[in-house]
Parts: sequence; C-alpha cells; structure tokens
Amino acid sequence: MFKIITNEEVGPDIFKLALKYDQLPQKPEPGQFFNIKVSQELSDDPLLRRPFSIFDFKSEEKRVEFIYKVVGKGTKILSKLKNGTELDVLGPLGSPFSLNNMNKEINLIGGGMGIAPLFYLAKKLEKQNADLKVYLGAADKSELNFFENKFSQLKADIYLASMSEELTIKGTALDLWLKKLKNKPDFIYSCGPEKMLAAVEKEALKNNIIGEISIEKRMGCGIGVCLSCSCETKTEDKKNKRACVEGPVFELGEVVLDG
Amino acid sequence: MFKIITNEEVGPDIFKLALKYDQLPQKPEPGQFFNIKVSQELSDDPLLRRPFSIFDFKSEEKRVEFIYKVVGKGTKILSKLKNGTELDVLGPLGSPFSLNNMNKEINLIGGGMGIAPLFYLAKKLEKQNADLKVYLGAADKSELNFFENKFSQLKADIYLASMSEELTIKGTALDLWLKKLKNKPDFIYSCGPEKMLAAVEKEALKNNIIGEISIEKRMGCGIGVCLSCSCETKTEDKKNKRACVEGPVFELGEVVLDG
Amino acid sequence: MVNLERRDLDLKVSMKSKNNKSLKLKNPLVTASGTCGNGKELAEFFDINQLGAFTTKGITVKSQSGNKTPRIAETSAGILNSIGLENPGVDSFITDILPETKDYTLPILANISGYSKQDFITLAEKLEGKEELAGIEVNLSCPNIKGGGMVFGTDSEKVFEITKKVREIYSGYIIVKLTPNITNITETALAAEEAGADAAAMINTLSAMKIDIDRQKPLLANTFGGLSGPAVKPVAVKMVYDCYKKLNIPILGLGGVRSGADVIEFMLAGATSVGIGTINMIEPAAGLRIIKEIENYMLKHQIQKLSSIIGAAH
Amino acid sequence: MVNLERRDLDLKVSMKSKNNKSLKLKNPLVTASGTCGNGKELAEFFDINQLGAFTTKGITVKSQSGNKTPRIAETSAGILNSIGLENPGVDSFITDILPETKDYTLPILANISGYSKQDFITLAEKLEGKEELAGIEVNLSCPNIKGGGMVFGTDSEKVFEITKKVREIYSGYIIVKLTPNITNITETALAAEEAGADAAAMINTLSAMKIDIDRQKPLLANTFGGLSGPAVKPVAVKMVYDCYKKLNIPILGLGGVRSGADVIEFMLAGATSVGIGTINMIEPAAGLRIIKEIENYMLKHQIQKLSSIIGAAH
Ligand SMILES: Cc1cc2nc3c(=O)[nH]c(=O)nc-3n(C[C@H](O)[C@H](O)[C@H](O)COP(=O)(O)OP(=O)(O)OC[C@H]3O[C@@H](n4cnc5c(N)ncnc54)[C@H](O)[C@@H]3O)c2cc1C
Ligand SMILES: Cc1cc2nc3c(=O)[nH]c(=O)nc-3n(C[C@H](O)[C@H](O)[C@H](O)COP(=O)(O)OP(=O)(O)OC[C@H]3O[C@@H](n4cnc5c(N)ncnc54)[C@H](O)[C@@H]3O)c2cc1C
Ligand SMILES: Cc1cc2nc3c(=O)[nH]c(=O)nc-3n(C[C@H](O)[C@H](O)[C@H](O)COP(=O)(O)O)c2cc1C
Ligand SMILES: Cc1cc2nc3c(=O)[nH]c(=O)nc-3n(C[C@H](O)[C@H](O)[C@H](O)COP(=O)(O)O)c2cc1C
Ligand code: FES
Ligand code: FES
Repeated sequence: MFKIITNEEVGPDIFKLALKYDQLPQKPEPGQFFNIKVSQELSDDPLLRRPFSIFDFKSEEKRVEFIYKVVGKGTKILSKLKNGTELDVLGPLGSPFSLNNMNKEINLIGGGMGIAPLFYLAKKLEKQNADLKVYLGAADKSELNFFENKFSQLKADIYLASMSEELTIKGTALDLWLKKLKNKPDFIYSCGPEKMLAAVEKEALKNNIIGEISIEKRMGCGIGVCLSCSCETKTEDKKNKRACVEGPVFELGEVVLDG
Repeated sequence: MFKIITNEEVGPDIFKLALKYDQLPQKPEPGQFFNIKVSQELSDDPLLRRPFSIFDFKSEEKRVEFIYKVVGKGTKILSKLKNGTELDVLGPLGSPFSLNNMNKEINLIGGGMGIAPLFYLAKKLEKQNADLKVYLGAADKSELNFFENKFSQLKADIYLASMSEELTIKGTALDLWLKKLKNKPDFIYSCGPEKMLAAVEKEALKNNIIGEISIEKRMGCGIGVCLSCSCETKTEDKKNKRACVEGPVFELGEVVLDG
Repeated sequence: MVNLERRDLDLKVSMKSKNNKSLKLKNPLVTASGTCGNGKELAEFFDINQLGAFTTKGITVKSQSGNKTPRIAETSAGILNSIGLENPGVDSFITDILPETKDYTLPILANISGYSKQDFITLAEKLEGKEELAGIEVNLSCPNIKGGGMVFGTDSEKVFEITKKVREIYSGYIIVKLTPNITNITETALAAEEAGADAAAMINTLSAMKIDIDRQKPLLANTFGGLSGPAVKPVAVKMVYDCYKKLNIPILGLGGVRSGADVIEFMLAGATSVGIGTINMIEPAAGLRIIKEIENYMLKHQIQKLSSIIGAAH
Repeated sequence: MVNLERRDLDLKVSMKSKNNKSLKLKNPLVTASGTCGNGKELAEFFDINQLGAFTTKGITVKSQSGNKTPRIAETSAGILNSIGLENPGVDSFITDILPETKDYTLPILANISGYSKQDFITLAEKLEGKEELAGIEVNLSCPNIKGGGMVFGTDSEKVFEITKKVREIYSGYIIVKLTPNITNITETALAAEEAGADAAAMINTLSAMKIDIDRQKPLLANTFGGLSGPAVKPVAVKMVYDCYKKLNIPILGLGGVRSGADVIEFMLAGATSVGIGTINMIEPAAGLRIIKEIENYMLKHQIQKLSSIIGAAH
C-alpha cells in the first residue's frame, strides 16, 4: 500500500510526489523505477501504469520520492491527487545503475526530467566519496531551480545550462558537459531525451569514456511480460533487451539509440 | 456549475447528495430529473451521465437534493466524491408531475428509491392544501427511516411497509396501499420498480382512479436525441414517447409497463 | 513567421467529389445520425448552425417503432445501442421534420436506411429535389432481409448496386455510410466510389453485445447492439487511413470523437469532415468545445488552413 | 437449499473436443499469449499454477526481433500493440524455454505463428510429442506473405487447410485462435472445427491505429497495431455468443477481461475457458483476484459447478 504524503509543484508543471509505503519487495536502488496506476480504484482511465524513476529514497521514513512533469493525461490526473490518496504502485522495477565508484571521478549529465534519477544516484555516490561533477540542462532556468537546490546539498560541483538564458553557459546539458570537460572522468552517468543520450554516448565513446545511461521507453507492463520496451542491442548476438527488466539503465554503447 | 455540499449516507447504501448551483435554465418541478456526470473532468469512465430525480429543491439556497442508492459503478463513484467537488450536471430535465390538486385527496405510493421524487412533490402538494396520504414500502425498514423522518415533517398521513418486518403492514407498498385504501382518492402519484407500477396501475384503472407515475428507464442522453428511452404507448396512434422528454412522468395507462 | 491569431484561422472544408459535386462546410464537424435527434433538442443548448453539417436520425420507408427496451447499455469507454431505427417514416419526415429544418443555415443531410434495394430506391425518389437537404447519407448497415439477414454493407456488390441505383435517382450529394463489421472496408468503399457516391462515411457501429450476469441474459432486449464511443476510435481511424490511400472521394470519418484532438486525428488519417455522435449524448454542446479545441491546435501549430492537414499522417 | 460455501465450489472446466481430446483446467482462466511472457516474470508475483492454463508468447520458425518501437500505445480503455512477434524461434523455444516450464503444474500451451503453410507445418512437427506441452494454440492472425499480406485467419479455406495440416502432424490438443477482423467469424470457426481443431480461441486483437497529432505521424513505428483491453470486450462477447450457437467444439473466449464478472460474461456467452491478456500487464496477479471474484459470484448465485453456466445466456 502506498499513500501520497506530498504532491506539490516544484517548478513549471513539475511536481514532487512523495509516497509512504508499508513494505517493499526489495530495497530500491538508483536508476530503478516504480510503475504507478494513476487512475483510482473504480476507474480504468487511464488503463496503463505510468513509470517514474526514483528521485529519492528514505528507508527510515518508508518514503520514496519522484519528480515528474505534467505532459499528458496520466500525469495531469496524478498532479490533481491529494495527500492521503492511496495509490496502486509496483516496484522497484528494472536494473539499477552500477555503483562501484569509490573515490573515482564521476560526471553526471542530466537533461530535463532526466535529471530526476540522478539525484538518488548522486547521494549514493557521495557516500562512496566519488569526485562528483554534475551537469544539468533544461529548456528554461525555472525547470532547474528545484534540482539545483537539491544537488547543492551534496558535495558536488554543479554546472547549469538552459536554452533560454546564460547560466554556466547557454545551451544543452551536452554542450555544457563538452565545454567543461577537462579531465577524462572515470565514469559517467547520463539521463535525458534520447537524442541527447545518443550525442553524449557518441562523444563518450569517441573519447573512450565508459559509463551508463538510463532511457525512457514507452512501456506496456514494466515487468518484462509484453516486450513493448524492447531495445535493439549492439552486442554480438543482437538479442533485444527489455528496458523494463534489463534496463532502463544500460552501458554506453549497449543499445541502439534514436539519435 | 454545480458543487457538492453534502454527500452522506442516510441509509444502507443510500446517500443524500446536495448540490449548490450557480444558475439553472429553469426552475425545477417535482418529477423532473438531473443528469449527472459522475466521472471527473479528465476521465471518461463511466461515459454516460446518471439520471436522478429531484428529492428536494430550495431556491433560496440555490440547492437541489437527491437521494440515491449505490447499485453499480456510477453510483459507487458518486458516493466517494467529497464535499466541494464540482460536478457536470444537466437539468432540470423531463416533464414534471402535474400539480392542480388544490384541496384534493391525494395518495402517494412509493417503492424503494422510487420514494425519492415523491418528497418534493409532497412539499408542493402540501402547499396546495391537499389531503395527503403517503404509502411507502421497501425491502427493509432501514431503507425507510430517512424517508419516514422527512415525510413526517409534512402534513400527511404516513403508512409504511417492509418485506422483512411488520410495520404498518409487512409487504410491499402496493399491498399497503390496497390494504389502507378506503375512499377513492382524487389523484394518485406513484414511483418505484416497474413491476410495482404496473400493479398499481392495474388496480387504479380497475377502480377508475386517475393519477401519474414516474418511471425509470435506461437512458442514453436524457435530452431526447437518442431514443434510448422510448416507451410504447397505449394511445391511439401508438406513437412512442421518450421517458426523458415526454416522461419520466406519465399518466396512468399512458405507456406500456413491464409488469 | 507571422503569428496567426484565432480570427485568421480557416476551418472550412470542401467535400469535393469525383462527380464534381461539393459539400462546403464551415468546419469539419458533422453530427452523426441518430445521436442528435433532428436538431431542435440540441438547439436548446447552442446554436447548431455553428457546426459544419447536420445529419438527421435514420429514416426508413415506413414508420418504425424500434426495438424493445433496454436499447442502450454502457461498456468500457463505449455504449451499445439497439434503437432499431425508430422513426416516423419518410413521408412524415418530409411533411413534419424537413420543414422544421428550414430555419437552420447549415447543410442538412438525411440519413436513409432500407431493408431491400427497393427501399433505397423509394427513399431516394421521395427525397430527390428536396431543397431543404444538402444531400443524403445512405446507411448500408441494415440487415438485408431478402439476402438472409446479412448486412448490405458487408457485400461490395450490394454496395455497388444500391449506390448506383440511388445515384441514378438522387441528383444531390450522396454519402455512403459503411459498416466496420467487415474484413476489408476498402473494398466496399471502392464499390461505393465506383457506383458514383460523392463521399464515404465510416464508421457505423461495431457489432457487439453485453450480458447481464445477474439475470444471465443479454442486457439489450434485442440481444445485440452497435458499439460506439471512444472505445472504437482506433478501429475507425485505421479504416479511414486505409481508405484514404485507395479512394478518390472525400471521407467523412467518425467513431469515438470527443475532442478537437480526435477530429485532428481523423483528418490526419485522411478524413475531410468528421462526425460527432456519442459525445453529443453526454455533452450536448460538445461541438462548440471541439471547435475551440481545433482552433487551439491550429494556433499551437500555426496552421492557417485546417484543410491542409487532411491525410498528412501518410 | 443448502448454503454453498467457498470450499464447496467447483471451478473446473473441461475443454472436451469432438476428437475426444480434452483439456482439463482447474479453473477457466488461461493466460493470453504475449501478455504474460513465458511464466517466470508473473511467477515473481504469485503462484501461476493457480491458473487454469498458461499460453506462451507466440513463436515462429525463425527468431524475430519484432517491430521497431514505439510498439505500444494507450487508447480509451484499450491498448494498441505492434510487438511483431519478437521471439527466439522454435528451436530456441524448445531448448531454452520449454525446459523452464517443467516446474509448473498447470497445462502449458504453445502459441505458434507462421507466414506460410509450411511455417505451420514446421512448427507442428517440431512441437509434436513435446511432453511439457498440453497443446498448441495456432495463431492465424499473421499476414500470409505468399497470399499477398492478407491475414490467414480471414480466409476460411486457409483456416481449414492450415488446421488440417497441423492436425495431421500434431497429436496433442489444438486450439485455433481466430482474428476478429472479419465479416463473419462463425465461418472461420466452423472451418477450424471441420479441419479437426479441438477448440477455437477468440478474439485476437482488432486492427487499429493511433496518430500522434503533434508529430502528425502514426504513433506506432509500425503504423498499425492490434487493439486489446476492456474496449474490445463487447465485440469479443458477441463473437463468442455467435460461435457458441454454431460450433461443436469448446471456445476459449478472450478480449478485455479484467474481472470475475467479465469471465462470467464470456462463459454465459458460451466460452468454456477464458483468456486474460492486457489486464496482466497492468496487474500481474490479476488472475488471483479474478478467481476470488468468480467464487463470489458463485456464492451470490449459489452456483456449485461453474461449468453449469456455459452458454446459459442463450
Ligand atoms: C523508466 C522510466 C522512468 C521515467 N521517469 C520519469 C521521471 O522520473 N519523471 C518524469 O517526469 N517522467 C519520467 N518518465 C516518463 C513518464 O513515464 C511519462 O512522462 C509519463 O508516462 C507520461 O504519461 P502521460 O499520461 O502524462 O502522457 P501521455 O502522453 O498521455 O501518455 C500516453 C502513453 O505514453 C507513455 N509515455 C508518454 N511519454 C512517455 C515517456 N517520455 N516515456 C515513456 N512513456 C511515455 C505513457 O506512459 C502512456 O502509456 C519515465 C519513463 C520511463 C520509461
Ligand atoms: C428519470 C430517472 C430518475 C431516477 N431517479 C433516481 C433516484 O432519485 N434515486 C436513485 O437511487 N436512482 C434513481 N434512478 C436510477 C439511477 O439512475 C440508477 O440507479 C443509476 O443510473 C445506476 O448507475 P450505476 O452506474 O450505479 O449502475 P450500473 O448498473 O453500473 O449502470 C449501468 C447503466 O445502466 C443504467 N441504469 C442502471 N440502473 C438503472 C435504473 N434503475 N434506471 C435507469 N438506468 C439505470 C445507468 O444509468 C448506466 O447507464 C433514476 C433513473 C431515472 C431514469
Ligand atoms: C443511439 C445511436 C443511434 C444511431 N442511429 C443511427 C442511424 O439512425 N443511422 C446511422 O447511419 N447511424 C446511426 N448511429 C451510428 C452513428 O451515427 C455513428 O456512426 C456511430 O455512433 C459512431 O460514432 P460515435 O462513436 O461518435 O457515436 C447511431 C448511433 C447511436 C449511438
Ligand atoms: C502485448 C501483446 C502481445 C500479444 N502477442 C500475441 C501473440 O504472440 N500471439 C497471439 O496469438 N496473440 C497475442 N496477443 C493477443 C492476446 O493474446 C489476446 O488475444 C488479446 O490481447 C485480447 O485479449 P485481452 O484484451 O485480454 O488482452 C497479444 C496481445 C498483446 C496486448
Ligand atoms: S514494458 Fe512490457 S516487457 Fe517491458
Ligand atoms: S435518453 Fe436519449 S432520448 Fe431519452
């Protein structure tokens, strides 16, 4: 059983959703997601669940947090739900980011709502004493304020870019990263629009940088039964991988991106 | 715009719904109904509106009241809506009871939820100094308590029947009426299950009693465009009549009932 | 780029046929037969002249009282109806209903239904020359009683034959309304086109039913009914899309429309005009809202002429 | 009247065919192919052995990677999918997947798909004698590549031919799964029965599509998809009802089931067993809830043997 304890706007059409749970089948790891039924008990509209990455997790409080943007019917309905509402939620689902980066130099590159899964990741990396550099981009500064605030609570260097206004630079998270990239990092993590991921991947592979990306793929079930979320792979056997089980986190160069 | 101001259980699965409106296209008359969309703005589930008869109306307070029973998905959803919720409501719709009964002896015969439309009617009849006798029946006494209480605020003789327990009698509203009927009334009004209406009609016609009934017919639109609610008539031209426009109130003997 | 404003928008569509006939609509919205009565009920809620065209409730040669009730049932995102073409018959239609439409300024289409070829001939003859009408919509979804109950509209030859006969008699605009209960709707659509139809309308309702599990009987007195409403939209859009590739006459697309976005979807699939049916039963003034939503879409995408998007998804 | 309690209820159904073959299920629930993976994913949520039978994801002769993504779209009370039969091919199915099902105690059905008659022959040959299987489900909804892309299942002769071939080769239980995209499904159902099918399954998905109005392109990369979910249930129930009157083999009814009430509805229409598809994607343990709901219905109506209601709405 999941209950809404916070569902508030933290940016333009951007909401923070905090849920309290009774119990979870396993401890959520960064990069995993939950699949939320936003329609209420008696309604089938909308029919499918909506997947959201874990933004933050606080096991002591039995609390898991998400940051979501209102983009369509499902997120609009979600945004109107009140505190106390019970939600039907499945998760944690999917394969998390790998986390063996003790003391390493790590770059996080997030674009738009793709920033959301990077925060819980950054918290874990901070605990591993990683040298964290965070590159965040969005269309407008107003979409970054909340994230900037959160990331600045961590031990990390933060760089910001927006398309509308000169911040660290004016441009995309990718532009920002390329501009600021001096030392080759030991590992990068990136999440954002698929086009951005494709570009990040291209640059990274060119420079022999390794890392992981998390992708947003349209999903049917989120539990691996329907093959809606299949990703073409670049591995030898070309066997497809499911974004909901083998993903949403993949290694750079593992799956074919729509660039 | 309609807003819920009360939505509370007043009997077993029986709810009282009070709505406050901004304005109405016309003043509601007893026997008319409103067609309520119980699904919220972003949802199409359920798709159709649900028709409910006016239980009470208070123009000074811009308030219209309904008594409804939870029988399926729509009424279940309705029963969970909270005060303050805005509802999409059409009405008043349909043709009302006729009301020229000054000083006459009137019998009201209501079965189950069919009692609901008789209260606003009784209030109007009281103003006309009618000699009111009210016969109410339900499966169980608990379904009558709320109505008994309301009707006893009026100048009227009240008789009760239930199937489970001896009240005025043990039995149906029809049994009750037949048992208590002494003088031939000037006019009767009846509402309830179609089988009951058919039996009331049969007895009334046999005894040359005139009156009106209100019937519940499955509706599509409630505004006369779809012909879902057509009633076969016993009139000469046999022209169908629409329960939502020419009804839901019909004269005794006007339409064919499923008895 | 000039920034278009609402007043710059052009929602007009022209349903121009191969026969050089044309139905000009101020916007693509056409009321779907049977869901809007004959106009006056909706007119209590808004000025129906703001719509593109109005289609009357289906009429038959003789008056019909329709099927037994219940005639309506609700399903997930849809409704089932088995009205059974209750109507006063064509003669009464001409004397009583047609004159009432005189006050409307929008094009009126008469929807006709028959159970034999002769029925359609009679109906076409009686409506030929009626000035109140902009055209007729030939509903081929009735059972062919002589042909053993199968629906005319499922047989390309019958569609061709009836359309041809009607075409010979009726000189106004002819829309042939097709049934979706068929393996390949492009075949019947092509048959209608070849026989001289000015436009094809799709879809009528899907054959369906609901069972009342407590009574353990079909819920509708008529056992079966036709499914309409949002549930069927994806099926209807596909049929329009398929036909657009093959037809040279315009398509009136319908099935489950409830928003401006749905109208746009049908037009992108290839519909020139779009019917609104079930939604009117729920929201009588839906048409007005939908027009506003279409305009909003045009503003968002800076589309000046709505007709420019017809078939654009191909 | 004795008052039945939960433990008195008998949910067993037996799909007994004309060929004297039988599939005995502890309850009527059968997972629908393609919506439940190959078992192990659902098994993380509940003990799938509590269901009546399990149908595997459709397999083809050669491995297939399926269509491009997006392969899924949501519609009103439905979903569209265009997975495109992604599967490792029958050989890998036999070596890798079948052995994994050994632990299950419920009957396993292999769903097979082909693009030519030869494909079906090959698949039947390879699966013949496989002890892990209780039977096969022959999916006739793939395009017939040699026959110009039309789906096998829309052509009664092809249905007959393929079923007959498969029957000659495969000695286990054969279910033929029919497409609803057809004028009259009783014809293909009868063809399957005559050719020796032990049961008929209906329905597969309805052909449909959705257009992304912002991109002005079909939403699915594959343009078209198959509609499933609650939206299609009234169509499916009607097809089962129609076929029940004509067929002498049992029917596996499916399409839009999401509750015990829906299962009862299909059974009243004439289904002996009932498939659960889309609902599993939303609620992995739906089957368990549905069984409880069926029992509640039986208690309410004091029905001891569930099988007694099959076809009762006729
Ligand atoms: C693994 C994963 C994690 C995600 N994490 C987040 C997050 O942390 N914050 C956030 O704001 N968004 C996230 N998304 C995207 C989010 O799921 C969609 O924005 C949301 O489903 C849109 O629903 P809707 O009904 O508002 O939009 P609609 O467009 O009405 O939805 C229609 C259908 O398309 C699907 N869909 C639409 N957009 C997307 C998308 N971008 N990705 C996947 N499916 C989509 C919906 O799930 C639904 O099935 C994530 C997606 C995935 C796959
Ligand atoms: C003119 C009129 C006045 C009514 N007044 C009242 C009233 O004052 N109080 C009250 O409790 N009920 C009243 N009813 C009945 C009420 O409309 C139904 O109980 C309600 O629609 C059931 O909805 P549901 O979704 O809960 O049931 P479901 O069975 O899930 O509904 C499915 C469909 O059937 C229709 N339906 C189901 N039962 C009835 C019924 N008895 N009559 C008509 N349609 C039905 C629904 O509207 C819906 O379209 C009235 C009906 C009519 C026609
Ligand atoms: C209550 C009702 C009555 C209908 N009557 C007719 C009719 O008389 N003639 C006709 O051609 N179609 C009739 N239809 C079909 C509609 O015109 C339309 O084709 C169908 O409902 C699909 O559109 P929708 O989903 O927008 O309702 C009727 C539909 C409904 C719901
Ligand atoms: C994602 C998905 C994949 C499917 N794959 C197959 C398949 O491989 N073989 C098959 O015969 N049917 C397949 N189907 C059809 C289902 O088995 C079922 O017939 C249909 O979805 C209707 O049932 P439902 O509404 O309960 O889902 C698939 C359906 C879906 C939604
Ligand atoms: S979403 Fe169904 S397998 Fe991934
Ligand atoms: S309910 Fe539509 S005409 Fe009465």
